[in-house]
Amino acid sequence: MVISTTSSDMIRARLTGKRMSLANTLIAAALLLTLLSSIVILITLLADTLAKAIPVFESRGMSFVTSSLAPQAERAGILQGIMGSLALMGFVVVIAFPLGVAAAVYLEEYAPDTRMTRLVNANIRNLAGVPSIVYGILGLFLFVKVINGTFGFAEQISGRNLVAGGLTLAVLVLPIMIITTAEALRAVPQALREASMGVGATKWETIRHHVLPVAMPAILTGSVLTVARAFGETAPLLLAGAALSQYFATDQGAGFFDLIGNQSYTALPLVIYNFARQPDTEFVQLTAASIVVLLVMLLSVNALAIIARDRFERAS
Amino acid sequence: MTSDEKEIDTMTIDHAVREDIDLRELPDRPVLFDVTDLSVYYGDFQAVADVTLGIREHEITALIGPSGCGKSTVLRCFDRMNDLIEGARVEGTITYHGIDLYGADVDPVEVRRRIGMVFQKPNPFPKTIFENVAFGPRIAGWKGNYDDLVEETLTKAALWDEVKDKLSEPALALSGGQQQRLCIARAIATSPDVVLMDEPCSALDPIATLRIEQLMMDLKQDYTIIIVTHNMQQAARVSDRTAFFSVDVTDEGQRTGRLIEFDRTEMIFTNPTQKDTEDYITGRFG
Amino acid sequence: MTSDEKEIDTMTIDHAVREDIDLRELPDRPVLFDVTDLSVYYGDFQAVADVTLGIREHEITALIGPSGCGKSTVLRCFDRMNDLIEGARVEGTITYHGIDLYGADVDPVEVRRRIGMVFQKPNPFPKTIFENVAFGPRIAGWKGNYDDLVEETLTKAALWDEVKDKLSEPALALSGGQQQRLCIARAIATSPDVVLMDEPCSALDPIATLRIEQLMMDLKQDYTIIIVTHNMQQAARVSDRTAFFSVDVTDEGQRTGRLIEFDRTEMIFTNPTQKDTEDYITGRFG
Amino acid sequence: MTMAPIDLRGDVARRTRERRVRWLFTAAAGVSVLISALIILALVEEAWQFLAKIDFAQFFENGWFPRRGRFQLLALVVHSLIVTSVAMAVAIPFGLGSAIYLSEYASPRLRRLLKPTLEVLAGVPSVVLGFFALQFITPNVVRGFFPGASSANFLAAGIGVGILIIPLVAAVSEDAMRAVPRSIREASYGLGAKRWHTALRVVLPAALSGVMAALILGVSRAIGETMVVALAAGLNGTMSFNPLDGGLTMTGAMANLAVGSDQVAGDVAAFQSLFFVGLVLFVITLALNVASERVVRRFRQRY
Amino acid sequence: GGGGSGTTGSGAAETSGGSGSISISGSSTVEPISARVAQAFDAANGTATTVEGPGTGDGFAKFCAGETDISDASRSIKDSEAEDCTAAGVEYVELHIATDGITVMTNPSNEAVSCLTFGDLYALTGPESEGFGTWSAADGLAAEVGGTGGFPDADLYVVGPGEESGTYDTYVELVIEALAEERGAETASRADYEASTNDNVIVQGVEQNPTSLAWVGFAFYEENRDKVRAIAIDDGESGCVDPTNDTIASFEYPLSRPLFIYVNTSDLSGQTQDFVDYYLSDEGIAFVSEAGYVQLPAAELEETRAAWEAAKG
Amino acid sequence: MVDQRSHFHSELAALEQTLLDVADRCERMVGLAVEALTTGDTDLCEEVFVADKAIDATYLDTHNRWLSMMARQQPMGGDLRLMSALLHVNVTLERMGDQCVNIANLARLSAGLPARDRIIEQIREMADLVRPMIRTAAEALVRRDADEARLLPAMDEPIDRINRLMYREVVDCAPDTRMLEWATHMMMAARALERIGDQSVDIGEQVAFLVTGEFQEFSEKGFVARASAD
Amino acid sequence: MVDQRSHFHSELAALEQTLLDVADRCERMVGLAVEALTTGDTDLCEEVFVADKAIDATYLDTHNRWLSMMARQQPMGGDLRLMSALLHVNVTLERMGDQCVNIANLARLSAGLPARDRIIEQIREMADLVRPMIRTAAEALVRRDADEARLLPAMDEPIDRINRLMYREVVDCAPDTRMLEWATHMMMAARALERIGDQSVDIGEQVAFLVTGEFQEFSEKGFVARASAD
Ligand SMILES: Nc1ncnc2c1ncn2[C@@H]1O[C@H](COP(=O)(O)OP(=O)(O)OP(=O)(O)O)[C@@H](O)[C@H]1O
Ligand SMILES: Nc1ncnc2c1ncn2[C@@H]1O[C@H](COP(=O)(O)OP(=O)(O)OP(=O)(O)O)[C@@H](O)[C@H]1O
Ligand SMILES: [Mg+2]
Ligand SMILES: [Mg+2]
Ligand SMILES: O=P([O-])([O-])[O-]
Repeated sequence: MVISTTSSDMIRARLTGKRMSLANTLIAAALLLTLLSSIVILITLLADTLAKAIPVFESRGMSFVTSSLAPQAERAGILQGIMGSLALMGFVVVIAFPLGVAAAVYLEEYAPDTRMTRLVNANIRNLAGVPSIVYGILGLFLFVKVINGTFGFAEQISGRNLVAGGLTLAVLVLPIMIITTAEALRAVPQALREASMGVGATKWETIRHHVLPVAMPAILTGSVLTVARAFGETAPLLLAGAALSQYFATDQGAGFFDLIGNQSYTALPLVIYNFARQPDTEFVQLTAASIVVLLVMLLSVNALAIIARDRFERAS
Repeated sequence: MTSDEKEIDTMTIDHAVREDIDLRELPDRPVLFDVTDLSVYYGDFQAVADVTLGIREHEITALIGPSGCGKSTVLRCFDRMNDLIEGARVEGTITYHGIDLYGADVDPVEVRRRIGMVFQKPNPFPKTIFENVAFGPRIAGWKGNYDDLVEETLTKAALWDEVKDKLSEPALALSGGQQQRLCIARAIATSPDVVLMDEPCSALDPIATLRIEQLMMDLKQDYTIIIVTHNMQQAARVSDRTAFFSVDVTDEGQRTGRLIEFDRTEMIFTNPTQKDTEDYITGRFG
Repeated sequence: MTSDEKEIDTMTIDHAVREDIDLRELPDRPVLFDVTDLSVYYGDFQAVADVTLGIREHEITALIGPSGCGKSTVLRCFDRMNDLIEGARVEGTITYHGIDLYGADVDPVEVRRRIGMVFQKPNPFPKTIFENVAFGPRIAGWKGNYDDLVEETLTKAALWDEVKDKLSEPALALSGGQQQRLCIARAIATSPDVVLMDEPCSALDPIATLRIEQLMMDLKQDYTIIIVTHNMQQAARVSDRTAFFSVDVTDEGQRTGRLIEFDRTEMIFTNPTQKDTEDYITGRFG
Repeated sequence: MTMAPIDLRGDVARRTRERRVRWLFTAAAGVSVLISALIILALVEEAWQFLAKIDFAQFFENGWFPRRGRFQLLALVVHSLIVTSVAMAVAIPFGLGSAIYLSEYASPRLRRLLKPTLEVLAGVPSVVLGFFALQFITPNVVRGFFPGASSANFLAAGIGVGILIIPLVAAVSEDAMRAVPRSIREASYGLGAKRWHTALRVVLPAALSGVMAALILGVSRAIGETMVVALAAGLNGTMSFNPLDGGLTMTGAMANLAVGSDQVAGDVAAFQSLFFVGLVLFVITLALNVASERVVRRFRQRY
Repeated sequence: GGGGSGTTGSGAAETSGGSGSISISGSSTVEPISARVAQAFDAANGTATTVEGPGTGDGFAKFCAGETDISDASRSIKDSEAEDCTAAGVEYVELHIATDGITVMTNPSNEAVSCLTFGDLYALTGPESEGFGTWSAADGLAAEVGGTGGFPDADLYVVGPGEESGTYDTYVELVIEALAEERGAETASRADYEASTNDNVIVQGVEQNPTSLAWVGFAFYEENRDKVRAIAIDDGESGCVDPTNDTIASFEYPLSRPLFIYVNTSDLSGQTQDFVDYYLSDEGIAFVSEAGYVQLPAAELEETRAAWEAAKG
Repeated sequence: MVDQRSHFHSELAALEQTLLDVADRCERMVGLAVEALTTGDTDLCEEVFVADKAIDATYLDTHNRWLSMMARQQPMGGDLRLMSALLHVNVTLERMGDQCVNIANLARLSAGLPARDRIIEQIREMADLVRPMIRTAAEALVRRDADEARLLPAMDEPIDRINRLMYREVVDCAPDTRMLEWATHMMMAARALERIGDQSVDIGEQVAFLVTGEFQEFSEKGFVARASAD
Repeated sequence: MVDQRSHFHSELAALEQTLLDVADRCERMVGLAVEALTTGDTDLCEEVFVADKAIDATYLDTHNRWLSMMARQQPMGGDLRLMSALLHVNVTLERMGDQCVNIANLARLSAGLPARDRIIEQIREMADLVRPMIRTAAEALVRRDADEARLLPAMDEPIDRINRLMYREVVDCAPDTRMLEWATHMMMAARALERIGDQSVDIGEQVAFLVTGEFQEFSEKGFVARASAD
């Protein structure tokens, strides 16, 4: 018998004398370093930007957030950018959210597993990977050229309006929204559906009473992250018509049709982009300050969504 | 109803010779499901072939057999749950109260309201205990006193005493065994006349398992129960009749489930007619 | 070796009066693990209290008991797998060949090389069959003929015939039962002297389960085996000695596992000394 | 039998409602197909006209100066590849390293702290990183090592893009690694493996398909990234292989065409080249996305 | 509606229009002027004016499509653009409102270069200069095209606005076009210069590179006088002229260019009329210098006002 | 402590109850058979035969129930010991019934033959001793009382003694061949009663095993062996 | 078809083998005991007592093994029937051993008493008839041969007949009281042999049950009942 012939001392010798593994420690340290540097980058970015922005906050407080665009650095504010961005997000939410959820529900819950469905699914995943600037082209083509051209509004309507931008961004986030939602739906255990169908619920009753409520927290946090991403998008709006402007007056009396019509709009990332190319060096600080505002808005929304998701995941 | 008079137990024909054996006879209850030449396909793959058997009212019928022999597949035919599976196709007939379950004008949703199902893993809705029980009747548009209904149902499911003070707590806070009893309560809340159970105890510990088995035996007063189980001992313990399935492997390696023997449970476990059954229950099978 | 001479089986003290009973005696093998007053905590929660038992060489020792009684917790103490769990803390002593397993200078990695582990769900690495078996020796820096090693190990695990022609196919292509045997092969490839198994059959169908049980009985020629199982029948079938654990619930609802009885398996299942054990095995426990 | 004859035909209103609901959802899913069709339509028509106008040989010579009728597509592709390579050189070690650390080394508490921070990094808009690349990375990092680098250069842009995709690579690979069941890790530890053995020889190979997919997605994202390169890589249309030079990438060229004074009414071919480059980009990223999907599907492990 | 249209009144003119909108698009160069004027005008009148600066060409495209009321331009309308306007029935008036100077500049430390002729510029930045890596490499070409040459043997680092900008167009038109046509070369700058959409990046490039050569709008130079040094330009007639307000206003500085606004007169609303009135008023025109450009001499301003009065009819 | 297998346990209790009933019937059968034997009332024999048929039927049914429960319920521990004991008890009771039939048959054979009062008295005495044994065995089972079961060997003692000494009475009958024939029948009947006593002890042994988990013969079983020890 | 429970099945086979060995020993014990009885060689009695001790030990051990296997292996179907049959066989063989002890005891009691050749012959004949029955029963078990088992009642017939008629021989001894005492001993021995025959039939019944799954008594068991049918 192997064991009884091995003396206890030999076994002790093998088991003990802990070998500190250098390789182990080194690898762990190196890996932690990579992770920390990613975070250091984020902090550097924030610090660098903040440093440049401080003069603005010192001299103007938050008033530049509440003022409108102006050609003069000392007067210029980003209110219109923020409002524009929020309005765009409104479009995104109103259009992409219901459409995305509905499409995902179809694909996850209804669609038979046919070639066609697989194709549609592949198509959506691919759309999610299409560079945003290509969506800009779509926006340019569709909302600026086709809608105007086709429907003959060219006379009254500049294509470069909020609707065009909003639709472009909505279309941009739609595939991501569908994927997020589909993932959330997939995470709902099949057992729950079977349970519901098993007591005689129809498909729609099952979805409405069980699947959607269970998936909703995940759908919502996913959507918030998606919308936040759209908030920071710049490139498609360059093509799809947000104003790169030093000044435009927002017409207080403008109605919905004015929005569709000639009302100009801009978005916060574009304001930043535009500030940065102004000759006045004070605009550089203003750019930094605007970036700080953008980051604070985005990162806090992101952080909230991420924390919410984390909570939700841990709860379930 | 003619199906009652019909001789359904084809597997017992060659038992006729030993009809004299004085086993405790089961009362001769009417046949509820009459399954004739049932075959189920998943796409091109024939999962189950030519199953013929009769499920009698107020009995517990167990389906046993090696993994992949099609127990779940057959079970899910009884409430048309297979409809939910892409590409699943059913041949042969299953009548229920004499009505062809797969008839053109039968609405599967309606079928499932009358035939409850309990699954392998306890799967309560992530709602309150109360709402779990009330859901089925609610969507069926039942008008009545829900408080009474829930109490009655939970009592039947041997759960009332344990949960009566926390009906509005989330069902997921219950233990596994309690959850499974809740699922049984949920299944019987719509007053089905059949409860199907697919390995209802395989996720439970032995104590919870015994409770569920007890419950099943209590429930057969009111319901007809069909249970799929991997656990021969369980089938032996709880069921009145047992259907033993096995797998035929063709030369091309296609594995098709077949009903080998269907008989009173004690016959299956003490003295099966088929060698395959004997080999399976004594562990000589591989 | 002193531990061999020591009386370890504290639970059998009050059996002394029936020492005359002519049960088939087990050979009196030396004690390999000597567990004394073992308590395990997860953070503040005491999962297991004051376990004292002795595991003998070349026996199969089964740990049984209701869910949550700490079977897995105790098992994982034997190869210090609990070290991997945040906040797990062990009190009392476990000696292995007389060496304190939790001694300051004991390297858990080395411990695990000598004490193999097989888990509930078959968990082969997503590599080839060959590489699964070769992994342990490889990382231990073993130099030798790997072909021979793999053949020998797989043969011991009763898998060689089934896989010899597909050693370089992915292990995940095997059936569940084959995967579990592969996991056993992997565990014994490093020539441990102990194999720990935590509910190794709970994910398998009855046929695969029986094969694994057979294998365990074959393996005890070469290894000492400790198995945790939910399945009393399984413990009854395969083990030489059985430790029955139960849960004490304090007034504050804290649930702590305790060793109730440790004895030869047939004693536990035919004639346990403790009422709790009797109640558990006869299903009178709740 | 005492039961009344039973009716299994079900409720007509209920079935009608089901049909309607289903139809609604189907229509919604149809929109995604419509979008793809429109994207292709938008790109193809003008791109086709562009192709009809120019000489094929132009793609390989003379730089990319669309307003001068010079369309060296090759330069854009080469520049895109340089930026992407730099980006991946940043993202692979940092992204993968972070992923391995998070999934294999970090304690749950640390992980709960670090992972969201990493994800927050993913929320930084590209326009911000563009300025960061231009105004911080170039002067402080690139010029620090290579004082002769152009004020707009591929290196800085690549680093910026790399930073942008670190969270993506990290998140997707970490997901893949965490999808490797705990039981497989335990198996490894159970055999006496050390942590790095387990991480690098068991978990990483097991998650390889997911990790590969993450990297391909990263490449796709890097190629498609616009604002960072538009801001930090400059406008030079002359082909250069030197990462310290600046120049137009495919996306940079498109952005530049988009913001120019002659965006709409300029040289017709120049305007149409925008669509053409868009199409090329679309096809490349499509291919990459399909590839990533294939990789995942082909090598997905069923544990 | 008509309102007071004082061309010289103090304070922004009041119009009766109340809310309404004027849309201005076009040159990004002119945008800072129009933006300031619009800002003041809106503030006084409660109107909503939009000023965008996508570029001169883009501005004309919209203008001639009737989408805008006023188009800013850093060059005169091209024939093709004029045809579009005509085709769409858009009539307009061109108003010269300010002057800009394209400033050629280098790093303050690059003392070897202080004045360049058009020939020198052609040799350093023209189409034929492609590939010149040092200043002195352009010596030969400079000699050919009548430049002074004699450049230092230092790295040549050319930075400038991208081809999409009006500033680039103007530079090519003023400095390169004539010589290029004469020599049968392409009417464009060398391709291998470092281009940027962001003029601040150009300034930054010059600042960071001791032997750089760049051109930007005068306003950018003015903002960055401490970081860069302007190079005097010699068009061959006037001798070396430094860019200053005066030399630019008088077009003495060879790289001076007029800045215009084009006003749609076929669809002239009262508001637009009032806006232009205000633009050309003393108060309005003062924004030119605030925006960093050079005001017109009085005489020329009067010419512009006259042209406007005439157009109003 | 909730019984998680109440159905099984009630089934088990029912099985036990059946056997207790059988024991009761056996006891009464002993009375009937001995009555028939000692009074020559052969009508009573018929009753015994009928009762035995019933016991045989119950025996078979119980055996099948036992098998079925074994297969279906896989008892362990005390339940298993009870099952095993019940199987023994079932056989033993059936054999008791058979012994009663033997006595009844002997009664028929003996009818009309000259009898001898002393022997009849002894037979009666044996019957009076044996019937309480059956009752005691059944009670011990019901009460799970090993001590009560352990009384049985002592109760069996006098029966054995009477049985052992009876051959002397038989020999005394020798001169009258018909009476001798009758006497040998009586000896066989005594032997049957003695067996029933032994069988009661067997049941007692099963009870002791059931309760203690240890199986021990209460005493040497060979009736002659005990005789030699006497 | 691979046996997935070979350990259990070899354990089961071993159990069966033990009982077959016991049957073998019983058969030899019958020979020894009858030899002792008919030759008066009381030394042989000792051998019988020793053999019975061994059988008793085996009986207890087998019972415990049986219980342990029942608890541990939960046999079903044929295995369960075999287990149940083996439990019966175990008891039956132990009782056979006891009967041999009885005979041996009778041999000791009878030593020195006057004997009668006819009775001795009859006893020998019975022994010669009974020993093949034990062998047949064991063989039927080994071969799972119900037909062979069904031969046993017929083999039992002549034994019963001899037993039944023996009382006449006993009566013939009446005049000589010592011989009569001897004869009654012989009658008891004959009764013991007859019981061994019956027990062999019992084993045969268990074999038939094992093979067919149906339990049927081969015939009425009461020895006197059969007598009346005669
Ligand atoms: N949705 C499905 N699509 C295709 N094949 C399926 C599907 N479900 C089951 N099968 C196949 O049909 C056969 C029968 O499956 P089924 O689940 O009914 O077996 P089972 O007897 O319930 O097995 P188990 O005991 O493992 O649950 C198997 O070969 C299985 O692989
Ligand atoms: N990682 C952990 N952290 C905290 N508590 C734990 C952990 N693992 C187990 N426990 C607790 O310790 C107790 C014993 O758990 P353990 O898994 O050992 O039980 P078990 O007997 O194996 O149960 P089961 O049969 O359900 O596997 C339980 O109360 C369990 O909730
Ligand atoms: Mg199944
Ligand atoms: Mg466990
Ligand atoms: O915007 P531009 O003045 O350069 O046309």
